[in-house]
Amino acid sequence: SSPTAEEPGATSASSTAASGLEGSITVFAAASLKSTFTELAAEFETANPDATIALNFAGSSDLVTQITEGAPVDVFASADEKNMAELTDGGLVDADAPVDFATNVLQIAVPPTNPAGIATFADLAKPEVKTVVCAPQVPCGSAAVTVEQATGVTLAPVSEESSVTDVLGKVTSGEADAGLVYVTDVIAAGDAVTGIPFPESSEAVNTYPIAVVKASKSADVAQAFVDYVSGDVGRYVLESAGFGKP
Amino acid sequence: MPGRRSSSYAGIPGWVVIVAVIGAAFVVLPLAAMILRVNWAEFIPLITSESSVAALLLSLRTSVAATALCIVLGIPMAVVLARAEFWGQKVLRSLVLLPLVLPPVVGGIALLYTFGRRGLLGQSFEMLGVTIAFSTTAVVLAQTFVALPFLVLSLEGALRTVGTRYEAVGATLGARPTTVLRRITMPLVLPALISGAVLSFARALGEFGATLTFAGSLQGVTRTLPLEIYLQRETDPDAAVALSLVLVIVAVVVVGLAHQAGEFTGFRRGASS
Amino acid sequence: MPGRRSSSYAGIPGWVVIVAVIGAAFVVLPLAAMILRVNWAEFIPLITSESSVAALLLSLRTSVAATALCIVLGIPMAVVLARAEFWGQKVLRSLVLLPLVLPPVVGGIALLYTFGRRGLLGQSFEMLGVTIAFSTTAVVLAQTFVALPFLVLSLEGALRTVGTRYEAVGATLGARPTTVLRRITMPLVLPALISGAVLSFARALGEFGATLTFAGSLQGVTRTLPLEIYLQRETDPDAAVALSLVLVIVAVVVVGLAHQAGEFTGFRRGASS
Amino acid sequence: MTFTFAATLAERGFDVELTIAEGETVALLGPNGAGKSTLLNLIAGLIRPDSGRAVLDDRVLFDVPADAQGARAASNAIRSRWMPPHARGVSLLAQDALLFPHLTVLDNVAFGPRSAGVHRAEADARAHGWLRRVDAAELSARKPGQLSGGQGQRIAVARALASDPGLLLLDEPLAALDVSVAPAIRRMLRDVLADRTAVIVTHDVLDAFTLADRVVVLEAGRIVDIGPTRQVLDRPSTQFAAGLAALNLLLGTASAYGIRTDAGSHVAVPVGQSLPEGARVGVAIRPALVSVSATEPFDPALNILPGVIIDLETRGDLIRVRTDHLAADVTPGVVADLDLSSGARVWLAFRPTDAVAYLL
Amino acid sequence: MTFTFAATLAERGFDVELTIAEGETVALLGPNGAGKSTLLNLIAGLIRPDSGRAVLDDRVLFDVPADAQGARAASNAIRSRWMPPHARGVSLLAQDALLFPHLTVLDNVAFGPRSAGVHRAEADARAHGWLRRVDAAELSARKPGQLSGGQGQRIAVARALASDPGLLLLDEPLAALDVSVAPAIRRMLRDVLADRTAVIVTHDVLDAFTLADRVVVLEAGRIVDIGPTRQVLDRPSTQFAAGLAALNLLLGTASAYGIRTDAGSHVAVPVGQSLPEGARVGVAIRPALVSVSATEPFDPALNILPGVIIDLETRGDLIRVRTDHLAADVTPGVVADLDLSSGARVWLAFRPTDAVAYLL
Ligand SMILES: Nc1ncnc2c1ncn2[C@@H]1O[C@H](COP(=O)(O)OP(=O)(O)OP(=O)(O)O)[C@@H](O)[C@H]1O
Ligand SMILES: Nc1ncnc2c1ncn2[C@@H]1O[C@H](COP(=O)(O)OP(=O)(O)OP(=O)(O)O)[C@@H](O)[C@H]1O
Ligand SMILES: [Mg+2]
Ligand SMILES: [Mg+2]
Repeated sequence: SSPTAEEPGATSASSTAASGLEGSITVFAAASLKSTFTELAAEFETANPDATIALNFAGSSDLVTQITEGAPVDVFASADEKNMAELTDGGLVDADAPVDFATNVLQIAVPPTNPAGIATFADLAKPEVKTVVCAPQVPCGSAAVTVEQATGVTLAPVSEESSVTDVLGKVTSGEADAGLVYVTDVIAAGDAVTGIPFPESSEAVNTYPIAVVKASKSADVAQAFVDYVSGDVGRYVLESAGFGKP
Repeated sequence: MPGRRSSSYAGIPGWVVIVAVIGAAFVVLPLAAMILRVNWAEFIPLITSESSVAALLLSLRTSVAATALCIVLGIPMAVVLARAEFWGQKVLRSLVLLPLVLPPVVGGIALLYTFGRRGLLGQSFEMLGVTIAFSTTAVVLAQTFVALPFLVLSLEGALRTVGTRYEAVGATLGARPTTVLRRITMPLVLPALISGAVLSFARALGEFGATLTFAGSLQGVTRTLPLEIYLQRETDPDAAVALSLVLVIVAVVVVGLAHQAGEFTGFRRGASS
Repeated sequence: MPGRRSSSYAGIPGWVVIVAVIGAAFVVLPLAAMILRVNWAEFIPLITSESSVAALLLSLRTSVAATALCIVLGIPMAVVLARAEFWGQKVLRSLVLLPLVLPPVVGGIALLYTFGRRGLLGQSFEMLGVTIAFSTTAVVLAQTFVALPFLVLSLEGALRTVGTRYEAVGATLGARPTTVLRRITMPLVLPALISGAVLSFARALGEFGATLTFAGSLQGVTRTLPLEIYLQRETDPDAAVALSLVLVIVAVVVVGLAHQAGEFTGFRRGASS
Repeated sequence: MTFTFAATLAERGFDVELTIAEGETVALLGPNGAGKSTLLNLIAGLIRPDSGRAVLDDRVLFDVPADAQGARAASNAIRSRWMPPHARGVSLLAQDALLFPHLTVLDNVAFGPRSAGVHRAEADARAHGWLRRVDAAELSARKPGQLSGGQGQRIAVARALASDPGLLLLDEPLAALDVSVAPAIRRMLRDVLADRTAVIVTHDVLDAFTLADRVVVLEAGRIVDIGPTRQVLDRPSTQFAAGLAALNLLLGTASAYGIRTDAGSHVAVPVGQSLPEGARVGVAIRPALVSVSATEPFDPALNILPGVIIDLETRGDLIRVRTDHLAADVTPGVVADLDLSSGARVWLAFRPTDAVAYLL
Repeated sequence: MTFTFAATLAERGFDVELTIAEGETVALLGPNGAGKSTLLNLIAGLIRPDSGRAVLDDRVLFDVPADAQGARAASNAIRSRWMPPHARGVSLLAQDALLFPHLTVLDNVAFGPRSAGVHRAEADARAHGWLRRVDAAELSARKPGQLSGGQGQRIAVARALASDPGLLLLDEPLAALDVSVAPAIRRMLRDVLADRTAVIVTHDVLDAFTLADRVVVLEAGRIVDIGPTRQVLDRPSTQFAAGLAALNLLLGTASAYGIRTDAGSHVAVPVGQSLPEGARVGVAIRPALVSVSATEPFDPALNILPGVIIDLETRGDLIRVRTDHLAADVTPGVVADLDLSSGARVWLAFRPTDAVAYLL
């Protein structure tokens, strides 16, 4: 979506084309990476005409289940370290393979009109405010718990959702007055919500690791893609979507 | 009248049995695979944990309520679709299927658009001081929405199959339409009504996407067993599978009881009519 | 035989119509709310985008295949459940309901445990060089798994309702069980078979959770329309809703055609028998 | 309960007008497919006529003007009226027993009274009473699936009677009954129908004689004969009615010397009977009074007609010889003596005094 | 096609043994609920007996030893054999027509031949032939829902015959037929059944006379009378058979001077007839030969029995007076003269020579 991305992409294309990468790989990526990875994959293919990339998006834990059950995969990009750890523990990914390529922090999302007048993290704890968060079992939820502990504010959410998308859905529909989501989600949602940053969010930084899976049959292409994502082009595309530096 | 006494006639071609066994295996094997993976040592603590029990009880309560709502709304809908003739009937019949084809999550969004705080009807409800979202009512509504087509369609099919012959006889004996419905039509389609209700109950029990989207997920209020399972999966997929087993057992027990009750009425269509 | 000519008898109590209208509104209003929110300017580019078209075509292909598989496996299962008497029949009938009550994601996991590379059967398949998971075949299997109960249950109910009277007559005229099945039983329950197939098709078309888990989400290979919608929702919920409308339209058209075909056979049970 | 009825139904070529007086029982006779069941279903409200009107007492059962269908689309000026079946006070025993399969025999019979608002105990008592009258008291706890054909038919009769309707319609009520109960049930029906407005369809002339005040003969959807039972059956005007009454019927025209039959023969009629020359007349002769001979008998006192034997039918100790014109009942001895068999040419003779001639 | 059959079915109190010779047609008579349909269904294989064995030619249709059910659980030593209905070569016309509602009339009739593997064109041709024989050719394109009761019945007859079975079972084939077609169809059946092994259930004695070589009378699940048609019906041994044959039957014991009836009266029998004293005998008298009087006639040449009138039944130009013992056919004049009505005490008289006495 950002035409300016083509310039660094072009340089990288010229550098990798020489390596003559050939083959097709399958990338399993967290659903929140859909737009960025779709773009990156397209540019990677342009840069390496003989390489093709198939993308499979789902929740990180879904993907781990699939990989554990023998899904044909070359690269795994997780939305949190815990899921990546499951693969390294299970020996499906070399322990030193994962590379952190992006980070994400929480932001308060409110409907554009901000009906509850939210300004700070502490406002979320007011009883009349309908707050939605992620359940502690999922990354965005555990991040919220971390922030709560750091600030001493205890939230009484009306719902503990199982994914960021669900939190965002409640806010965009106006059902909830506020929700805790990632910066990237606020940006992706466009006009539908307004993001309210809060300083305490730095207490819980979420890291996205990416790694080549051991069983990969095109390890060279896979590694090239990992490098591409964690390289300049990747950084640029990810940052324009709101992700932070690892 | 051979059929009357033909309870012993049941000519089933051999190949049919073979294919049926393959079909059954297709459904039962995944269950077996699931059971094989269950870590039984963890199983008991897992299913007796507070959150699991709360989710199970909530699921049962809401599914029963949703099934009741399905019966109340579904019987009239099936009767009208099967017996009346009106313009737009076919379109309506297709529309009733909608919740089936809509990905549940989208169904939840549509419900939000309707009953949500800023939804079509929700705004009026809000003014009356009734808030549906994030309440157990929302769970029941979501489950009813996805489960209703099952009841309506299986009942409508049965109504068409039994035809109107007995109803006509009832009318000539002086029974008003309501009496005919209560004393003739419904008893005649009772097996279909029971399987429709069972289908609805099962669908309501397994409902996940629409509930998540429309009602949220709060322990004891809106977090039903499927939602609990989904969350479990984030931390431990095997635990989620184990918990699903509880859902399966509940379903099998309830379904078994329902069919038992159906047969207890002492009336088996196959043998009579 | 009043029923034979009683096509004009249809006594529907007034209150039934009222409740039916409320029920219909409950299903149709959310759809209306959805349509109201669609951004029509974005609609056309959205649904004609390459990924949407690919997803739609894949969905149609796999749903049709899954429905066919459901018919092939489901008819024998329904016949055996309705006509045979054997030990464990009730349990089996409840088990067939399983895929309905299992949250689809768990269903997907169970399928992985069975047909996955490390699964119960998957290992044997693997040795034969057949990989099922993460292929279009896997999508069809996942859809069949969740859709099969619909066909089996609605057909079984109808088989019990029509009874064995006509089948017995057929047998005394010298027809072998296969002939009886083909020329008597199936035509008699054709309306139920069609609605069962329609239900299965609709469920297969809307299937999401099991597909995502078992087959993954690869564009053109396993990413069906519901998966596409799910992914859309990550970035743009309104686009997801708009895309769902495509699903709804496809479903309504297919269902309409199926019922048309059903009536085209020129045989309407209600009027005769 | 005076009842007037007129209706047409083009699809079945049905066009009948009929009036039944209060308390009168009408027997409806006619070949298969004549429209008997159609008539009953129209009265009961189970099918709608293309046009017509029916009034029971002062209540309009239906009133469908001939052009109502066209008019309905065009304007609402011509309104058709339609009373639903349950409100008509008409009870129909259909040709199929159609007992409710999910109710016991007792509940089936009690269904009518209960629908009329009678309390359970009272309705059950009435049902028991009716079951006793059709000699089926011991079946009361069974489900219809456990009955024999004739038992089911009896329960259906009881059920129709128990609803105590203003107008009772019975479609072949005695069809499946055996000879040992049929007379008792016929007797019971006679008592019940005595002061009741009723229409009864039957193929058995005995029912018409026993139960009906008047007979209507339907053929191809139209009334071809109507009148008091005795008159229609003793002086039949159609071959069908003659067949029912087991009479030979010759149709013809009165001539100066007797009757010229449509087949071209001359038949002498009893002296003293004077029929206007050229009038259509019928001549009825009982088969028992017809004699058969292999050669043409010469006896000017007899009416003698040739015939070809179609069929010999054993009836108790007589044999009915059917020919293309007349039937004769003869003893087995005669059959043996004359060596009668199908296809043989024979001569049939009867005395003019044994025949009854009448205007049609 | 010799056929031997023996079966019991406790639930219905059914216990029958029967043998039918090749080409023989047996009429099955009996009151409602006697077990006639049960017998046919057992033969056709639609219900299973508790025990019994049936063999058609050399093929065992079923063979269920008496203790098979217990034994089956215990061991496999006693095996019961069971041939499925379609393999039996037995065609059943059930009491309900049960035409396949989704097939046209033609396809219904062609169903049997096609199931036997006959090609479509040939099967249709045969079906057309049968439809013509039951006088229903013009109905061939209709669906069963568009037929009248009697039309449906005729199609069902055609369908059963078209399957050309080794053993044909007909359950009241002529029940719903009108008088104008019944004789023709009876005639057709007679031709068809002439050299065919068949069992036909009927309530009409005419069918028995016309169609059957032998008659079986069933009562309460057991055979109470069996023999050549004439013998069973002319010398009935049960009131049921007597009722069918329209005969009066007095049962009693032969004494030195005649017969002592079970009711206690003495009846003289034709001279020359000698019956062993003390033997059970039946006396049959035709109602037409019984006279009725209001006061006790004094005529030592007559048998005179007292009676109470149950019922008067109009039959054509005679009236049947039914009493508790005997029935008499009298003219309407007699009824008027004697002022007969139900409940009146009368005297019934008949000549010894008009009665037939026989050993039971
Ligand atoms: N549903 C129908 N559609 C069209 N025609 C029909 C329908 N039902 C009956 N008919 C035709 O209408 C005519 C009258 O049928 P009806 O049943 O009234 O005859 P019926 O006098 O009762 O004969 P039966 O003595 O055989 O019972 C017949 O020719 C029949 O074929
Ligand atoms: N399904 C059943 N279960 C139990 N008893 C039955 C069942 N069907 C019939 N009977 C009983 O078995 C007996 C014999 O029935 P069946 O139908 O053979 O009589 P039938 O001689 O054909 O009489 P009909 O002349 O009335 O047709 C009857 O007493 C009947 O009530
Ligand atoms: Mg009729
Ligand atoms: Mg019977």
